[in-house]
Amino acid sequence: MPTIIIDNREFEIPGGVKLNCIQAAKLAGVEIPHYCWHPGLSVVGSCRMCLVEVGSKDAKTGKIAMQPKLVPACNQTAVEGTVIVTNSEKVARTRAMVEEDLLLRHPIDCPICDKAGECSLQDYHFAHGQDQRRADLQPFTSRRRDIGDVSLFVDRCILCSRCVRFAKEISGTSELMVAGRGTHEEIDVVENHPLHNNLSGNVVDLCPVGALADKDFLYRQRVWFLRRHKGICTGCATGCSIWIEENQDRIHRLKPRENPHVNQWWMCNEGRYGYPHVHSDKRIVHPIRHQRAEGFNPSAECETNAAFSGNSSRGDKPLGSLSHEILDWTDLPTELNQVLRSSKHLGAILSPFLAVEEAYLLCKMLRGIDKNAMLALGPIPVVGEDEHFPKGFTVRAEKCPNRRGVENVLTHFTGKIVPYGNFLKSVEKGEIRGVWVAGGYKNDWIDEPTAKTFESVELLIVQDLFPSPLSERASFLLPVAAFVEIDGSYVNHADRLQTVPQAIRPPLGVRSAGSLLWEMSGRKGLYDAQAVLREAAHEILYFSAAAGGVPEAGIDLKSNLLAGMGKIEDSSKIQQA
Amino acid sequence: MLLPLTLEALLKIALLIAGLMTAAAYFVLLERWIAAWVQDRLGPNRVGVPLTKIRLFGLGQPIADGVKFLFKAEFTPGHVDKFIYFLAPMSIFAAAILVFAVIPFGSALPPNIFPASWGVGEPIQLVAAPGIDVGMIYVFAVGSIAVYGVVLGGWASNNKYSFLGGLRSGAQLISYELPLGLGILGVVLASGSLRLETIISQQAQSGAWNCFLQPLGFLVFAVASFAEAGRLPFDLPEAEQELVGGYHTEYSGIKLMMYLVAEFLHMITASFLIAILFLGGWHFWGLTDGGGPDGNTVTWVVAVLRIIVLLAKVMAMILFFMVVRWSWPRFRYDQLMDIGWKVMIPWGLANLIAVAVWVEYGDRIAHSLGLPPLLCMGLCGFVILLLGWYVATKADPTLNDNRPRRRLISPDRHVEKIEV
Amino acid sequence: MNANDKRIRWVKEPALGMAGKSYLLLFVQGLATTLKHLVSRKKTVQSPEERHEIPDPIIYRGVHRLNRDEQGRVKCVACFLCATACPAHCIDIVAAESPWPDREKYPQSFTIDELRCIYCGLCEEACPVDAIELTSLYDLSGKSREEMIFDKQKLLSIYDQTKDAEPTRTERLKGEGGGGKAE
Amino acid sequence: MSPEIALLNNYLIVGAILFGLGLIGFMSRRNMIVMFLAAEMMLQGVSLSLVAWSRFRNDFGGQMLVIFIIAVAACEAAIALGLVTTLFQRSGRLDIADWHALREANQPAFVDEPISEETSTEEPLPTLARAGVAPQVPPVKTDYRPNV
Amino acid sequence: MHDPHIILILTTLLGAVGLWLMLPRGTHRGRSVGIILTAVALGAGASQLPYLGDWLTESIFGVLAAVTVVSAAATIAFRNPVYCAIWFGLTLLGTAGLFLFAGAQFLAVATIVVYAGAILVTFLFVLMLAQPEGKAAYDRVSWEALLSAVLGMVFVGVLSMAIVGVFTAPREAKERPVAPPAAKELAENVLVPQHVAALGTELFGKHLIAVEVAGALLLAALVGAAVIVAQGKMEEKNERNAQQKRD
Repeated sequence: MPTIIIDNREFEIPGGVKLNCIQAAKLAGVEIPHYCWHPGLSVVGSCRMCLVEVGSKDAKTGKIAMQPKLVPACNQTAVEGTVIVTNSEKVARTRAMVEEDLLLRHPIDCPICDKAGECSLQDYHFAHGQDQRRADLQPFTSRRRDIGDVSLFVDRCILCSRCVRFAKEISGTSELMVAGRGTHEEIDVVENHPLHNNLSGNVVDLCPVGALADKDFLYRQRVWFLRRHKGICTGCATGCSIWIEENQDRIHRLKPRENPHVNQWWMCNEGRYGYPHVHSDKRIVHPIRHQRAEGFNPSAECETNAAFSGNSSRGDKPLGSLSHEILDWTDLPTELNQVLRSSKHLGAILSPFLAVEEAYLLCKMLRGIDKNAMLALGPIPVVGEDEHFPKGFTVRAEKCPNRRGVENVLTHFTGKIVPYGNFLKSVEKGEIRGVWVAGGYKNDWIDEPTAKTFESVELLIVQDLFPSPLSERASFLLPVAAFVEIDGSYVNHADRLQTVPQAIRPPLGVRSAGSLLWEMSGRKGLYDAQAVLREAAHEILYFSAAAGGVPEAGIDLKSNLLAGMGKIEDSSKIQQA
Repeated sequence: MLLPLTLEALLKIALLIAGLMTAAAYFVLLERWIAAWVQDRLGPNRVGVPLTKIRLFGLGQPIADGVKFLFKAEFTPGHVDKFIYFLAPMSIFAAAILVFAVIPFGSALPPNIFPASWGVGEPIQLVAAPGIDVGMIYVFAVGSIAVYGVVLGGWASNNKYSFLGGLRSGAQLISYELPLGLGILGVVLASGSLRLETIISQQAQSGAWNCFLQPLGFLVFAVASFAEAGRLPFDLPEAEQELVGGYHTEYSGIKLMMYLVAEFLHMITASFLIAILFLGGWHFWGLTDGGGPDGNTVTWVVAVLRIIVLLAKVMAMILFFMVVRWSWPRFRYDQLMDIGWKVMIPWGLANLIAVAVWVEYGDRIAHSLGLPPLLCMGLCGFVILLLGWYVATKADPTLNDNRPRRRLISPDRHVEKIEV
Repeated sequence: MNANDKRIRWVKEPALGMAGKSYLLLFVQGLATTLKHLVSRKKTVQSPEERHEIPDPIIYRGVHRLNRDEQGRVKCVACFLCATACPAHCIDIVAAESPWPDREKYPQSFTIDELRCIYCGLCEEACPVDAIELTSLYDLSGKSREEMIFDKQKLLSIYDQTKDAEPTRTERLKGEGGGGKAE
Repeated sequence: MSPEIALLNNYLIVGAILFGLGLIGFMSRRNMIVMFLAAEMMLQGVSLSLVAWSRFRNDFGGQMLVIFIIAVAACEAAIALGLVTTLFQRSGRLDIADWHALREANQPAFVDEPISEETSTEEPLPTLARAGVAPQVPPVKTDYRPNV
Repeated sequence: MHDPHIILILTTLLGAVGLWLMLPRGTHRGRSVGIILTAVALGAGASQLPYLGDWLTESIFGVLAAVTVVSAAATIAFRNPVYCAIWFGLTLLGTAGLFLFAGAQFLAVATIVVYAGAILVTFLFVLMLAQPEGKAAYDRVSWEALLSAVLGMVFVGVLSMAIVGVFTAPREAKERPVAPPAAKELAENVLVPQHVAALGTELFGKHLIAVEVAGALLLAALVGAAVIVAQGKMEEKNERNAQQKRD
């Protein structure tokens, strides 16, 4: 445990890790302002904002020798006896000078800059800058240039080169460069080679000022209106930790949340811009009961899908030969319980988009009604191949968040996983009379012929986000909450379980599957996902590590998996949460 | 004989009630005007003849107000004691009206108003119930019924503000009945009768109004009537800052109107009583002398003049009431009680004793001094007033601070003194 | 709060002198003041017929307006600062990329709920480009709540109505000192 | 019968009824103030008889006595009120049965008979629904700066 | 059924039962029956009263007496003590009216001033402060309702029978103690127009010593009441002083 001295205060930093002075000071609760340094990128020390006085203390004599010049803290490793001074007059003056220099050519267009409110330049100027501007400069607006996936406001740039380093080191695509010399230095791309890769959105987060702007978010909201909630990206099996930033139940942007075990500081564009389906007006927003009429031809009814999701008025509304009735949530759990109990030979399809708790509750409930209920995992969406990036960030081809979690729940209840195809065959044979389809897919997941298989089923309960060929054949069509609207846990491809709370409320009329199942299984009070997870952890060996709660970075379930299989593997591979 | 007398009485009652109701309505307007003028505003001046653009300085306002009160939704809050809730405003209103049975609004009319064949030989007394020997005590008795309206209304409303206001006001009214009675007693003692007509004619004969002879009694009576009428600076029953609307917080519509009209009637009663007891009633020097040996034979001119003089005095008192409302701040409740019990009652007693002494020995004292008796009595009265005021000022019972916060200050606490 | 709290400043009431205790002088003073006002000149304005005279329309806080720039376009840059400053949350802005080459951002829609507004003037203070200002129009009324939600069109039209009587702050500053220091 | 005698007769009977009702009230009621009112009612009955006799006898003596009755009633009221207030301050109730401890030594103690609860005809007073337990919400992050 | 005695006995019994039913007994049962019985008894009793010789006099007396008696019965029968007080106020008004009717003007107003204006209001005050919610449990039951009702009504019956017997039985008519006064005599003495003056002369002439004694009684009562009420407060104050000294 090396001891360092920061601002006349002794502080012990953890040993065994190489920390620079910024990180060490942060651990001690002292913030050293910086622009160009980022823990995920290489150090260049170009912004000069983190200049501090550094010295060393002789361990034997106890004498402190300071270096005569100011030193960039980002490039200075903190070792035993390092002395850092951040609050001296000299440091303050330097910081003010750096700020003044940066602001000399910075346009005063904060009112229209999207970064205003979370801008390092703004914050540091208020904290460390000078009160008065000595240069005479009229406010002007920055030049805007389209450089591909993001917009560049050229004059706002302070040339910290984070984006350039990111493109070189993390995405490995090297589209960005610093062009020009001296005061003409600008960030730019080579002609006809725009910034275009699956990680390009990260440069916006990296930019300490408003130079790089997200095209999706541009001018949509001021950042101080946004509230951020912890979330998990459901775009692929990586399960990146994210921040969900919303205002009044409307998501405005997603940002990566630092998680060293999953995504470090990054996320892919696919996930970043993968939320519009939450606010899609095609979503099913009412529980609906279908009365199947004779001579029913669902394909003719496809055109009427929109009517299901829109704000259609309550009450009976005949649609061709199909009549559907909008139900009330109050009586629905009882009614569903009744119809399930009256139906023999139950079966369920659990989509990999379900949270662990929802899957557990559904299995538990169905098995409680029918001991031999057939539980199957829904189709796993796979698109292309895994996309690997130089520093290890991977975008998975498996485009669902919780295959591992649902698989393990199913294994617990059924012993082995029933393949989707086997389930379809059973349905076709008429072995299953009542089917519960717990969907939640973001896109079309079932085609017309497959859906036709289910026509023989007496009772078809479909929970889904969007209308599908199957939903038209459902006796009960139930809406579900999207990933940002639920409390729940997901297990990613590497068996890491992460739990997040609800970020926004679902649309009016929509209840999360968890709360419906909670009520149907006769539990009292409000839906408590943590309680369900605890229960599952006590019951299912795979989840047992989650019994004591899940930390922010998630919890690794691999050890339990191994223990469950009775195998012993190299323990060095097992990461501890 | 019976028919014309009944007719006469009915006519007088009708005249009184109509006059009083109209007066109460227009005094509301007057009150608002004065309130506005004192605050440099104009006051209500819009409502005139309905359905036209004629404004008439806002003289239509009382009619509009009355119509509004009558047609307003009458809301009875839940969980009130319905019977008492309805009874309370009626009782206060009835009491306020009943007082006027013995209050004269002039002296008398010449007898020739009825045909001679009806046999009415006497002059018609301008009072609804002439010849009640206990007149003054009757006023007192009926006035004391008004307490019920306040206390019961406050209790029945099932509202703690109303309840507090009712109790507070009940205590106030009971307390101030004593100085009120003491003020009356002096006058009664001096004039030797409880009849208001006699009290007036006695003042008219001597030409010296009681306010000059018993200034202290006048002061006590005037202050007590302010308190009995619940007017500022003694309007604690409905102190808005503390008790919302006091005992009539929960009342609306016609029941509220009864309360408000009763309040104005009390003010009118008080003005009448002050005018009759202390300001000589219908008497004004050189204007209202009647003919005949006893000065009671009146002509039509004199009769009308007497009515005008009396009403003018009453009007002046009412204006005083209204101006006072905007001049002086409200007393704190403990100060109000202090003034009632520690200042007004001793003053009233002093005045009473002085009058008693004067009635017994006054003539002899005046004779020995060689001064006119009335002048002498008036001088004595003013001396007593000054003396009483000086003693009260010296003793200053109202400065006693009963507020609980005194206990909060620890003895070693440094207390700053504000320089004024 | 404890009575012995050091922060409490106990103040003793001033003692009354003989004149004060006797109340007589005070009564006379009170009556005199009342009577003086009873006969003084009245200050009421007979509203529909007479208009209230606003001494300085610049500092008066009436209905809002959205100013136009030299080319007649809305001056607002949709920075949301007025909406942020607004304590009544009555300003709603939808920003968009501007259709003009010299401007970056502009309000696609700008609505103020005049019924919710408390006319504090903080939006005027917050505006960095002097686009929103409070005029001296005080007697606005409408037949429905919807009517009182003013959109950009209406707010601009208020500017057109009032621009001659009440110059914008920018114009005033120009007129005063020829481009004085903008704050 | 002459009207004067008839009047006397009627007054005496009304007086007797008042007295009797007062008696009943004083004996049966338990609220101290109501008992006091009943006692006053008996005084009223007596006063009525006295006034009637005064008129019948054409003599002020009866009315004199009534004046003194009123005076005594006022004294009685003052003292009774004092007592009632003091007793109320001690027991918190106006119930005379609370003071059965003052009975004579050989008397049995008073046992209050159980009475059935009165069903209120009024609708119940509106009350607020019981509030739930405040949810444990993680503290909202106030800084919007990304982790740099 | 022309014997007034039988009617009076019946009236008494009816009245007793009626009053028993009306008195608070912890239940509402039979209350309306009680009201009807008492009303019947009242009517039967009233039918036995002699005619006053003049319909105006008769009706005025009838109304005043009815108000007095009915409100008196209501005073003891109502459960809510505030209502009892209000009904008693009405009794007082009725009595005052009867006083006025009998020519005792001063007593009428004095009753209202002293009883209604001061005593009753003060009691109402105490009642409202002590039981602001109205009736309490002990107001819903009485002590020995039947016994006291029978006793009281028997007392009333005996009294009225005595009164009726004295003035109706012919044999006793001869032994009538005094002759009723003539109207002229009355007008000169009890019913003089200067009623208050005559009363005052009598009071402060013939009964001066009694007045002084009554005055002394009033003073003593005032002091006594003050002492009784202040006693509790003095104890409190002493305790507080002792506490302060200890501190």
